Amino acid sequence: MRVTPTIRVQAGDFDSAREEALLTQRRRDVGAVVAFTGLCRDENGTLAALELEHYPGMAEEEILRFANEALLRWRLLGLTIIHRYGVIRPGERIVLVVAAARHRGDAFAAAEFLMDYLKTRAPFWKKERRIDGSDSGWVAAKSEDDAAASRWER
Amino acid sequence: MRVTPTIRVQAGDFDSAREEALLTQRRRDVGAVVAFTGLCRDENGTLAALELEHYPGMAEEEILRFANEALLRWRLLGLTIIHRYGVIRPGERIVLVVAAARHRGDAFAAAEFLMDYLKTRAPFWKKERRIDGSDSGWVAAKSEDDAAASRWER
Amino acid sequence: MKAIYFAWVRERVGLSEEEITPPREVETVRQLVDWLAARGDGHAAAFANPKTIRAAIDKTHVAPDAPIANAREIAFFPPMTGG
Amino acid sequence: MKAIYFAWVRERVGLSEEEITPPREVETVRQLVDWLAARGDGHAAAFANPKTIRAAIDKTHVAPDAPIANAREIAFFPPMTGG
Repeated sequence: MRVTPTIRVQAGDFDSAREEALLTQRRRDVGAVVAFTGLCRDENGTLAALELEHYPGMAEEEILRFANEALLRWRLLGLTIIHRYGVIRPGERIVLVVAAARHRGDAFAAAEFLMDYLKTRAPFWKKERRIDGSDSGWVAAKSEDDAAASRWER
Repeated sequence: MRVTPTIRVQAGDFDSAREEALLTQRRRDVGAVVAFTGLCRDENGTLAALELEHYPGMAEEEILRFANEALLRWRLLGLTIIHRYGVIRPGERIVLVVAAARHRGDAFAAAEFLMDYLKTRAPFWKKERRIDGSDSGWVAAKSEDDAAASRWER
Repeated sequence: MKAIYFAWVRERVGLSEEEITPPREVETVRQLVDWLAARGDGHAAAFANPKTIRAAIDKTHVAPDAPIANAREIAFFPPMTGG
Repeated sequence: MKAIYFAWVRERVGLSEEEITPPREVETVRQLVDWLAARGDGHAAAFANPKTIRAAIDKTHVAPDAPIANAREIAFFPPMTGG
């Protein structure tokens, strides 16, 4: 049975429990669900908010491309990816990946693969706004994120 | 800051969203949360329920041992493990592992490590009860689970 | 010391737990398994294939050559199938 | 064709998007970057280091040597920092 991934790019928050329930309810074949939530972090207490810019249209298309790649590589029974844009404050959710499968290995691998690709290939850009009103500029891409994504190349 | 894992072995169900919220609320340093849920699966429609037997006392101690090992190996900010026992029907939840960290790699690795160890080292045993009333016996340990757990040895 | 049994070991032995007093020459987990297997038909069935039996002393996994001298509680069970 | 800009490329150019009509000899993404850089100070600042610029044609990532002949929309942006 072909799995259709659910993909949403939205300004508002999401409800992880509801998304997980939608993937598992009324079925008896799901044995493993991995839900990854990425949050806005502020370690030194100076961040007021992230401003997440995205490329409308391409963001959804690119995420769908990764999702379909994940469905080819692993045996999944359900897949949901939600990525927010706009102003996001410390402690708030940014991204959700939920992978449902018979077996845990597929769910873990697919969720980790998707996060590595979202970090490096989905057209989103983060700008940091400081609490003193200054803008500390655009977050630079990290070489460790590129390395993480390149693990999956083949 | 030392992280104290939350470990519960219980007959009743759990609320993953609540457990996740407890690990992230009122803090700004968590960037990644991985929540693994294991469910009772029934692929051919003949399973009435699993009966999960456990070794009271040892189950909690053994899970705490793995949890502390995970806290040594990865940089975690929070860790919750809940394992149910008793009668569990298809579609119902069996186990929850939630790992919170600054970075996603730590959260993914810790959750996967803990699941591999729970499968092979935590004193729980599953018996299958069929819908025709028969009892198809105790679930056999799988060599692929042993292989998964042995990945983490060092 | 107390012997406790889980899963099919418990079902075959026919008991959840029992008090045992093995003789002094029974020194290791492996020797205790052989000694228990001789207690009756149920025990014999449970311990027929010692390779499939795991043991814990005072709630900690132990190997077959572990000494039992100071054990208060020794548990026998099949390979675990949690998670 | 339409050129659209994101993040600091947009800020430096000073525009979110613009209609452009590059001459026929501008055949690849790399050549278009050089052509755009000559449009003014903002463009020059945005495209000063072409290695840090990524491009997409009609919402698909492309390499610097990709042909632009059939593009309707070409986007320029820094390396992505989503997730």
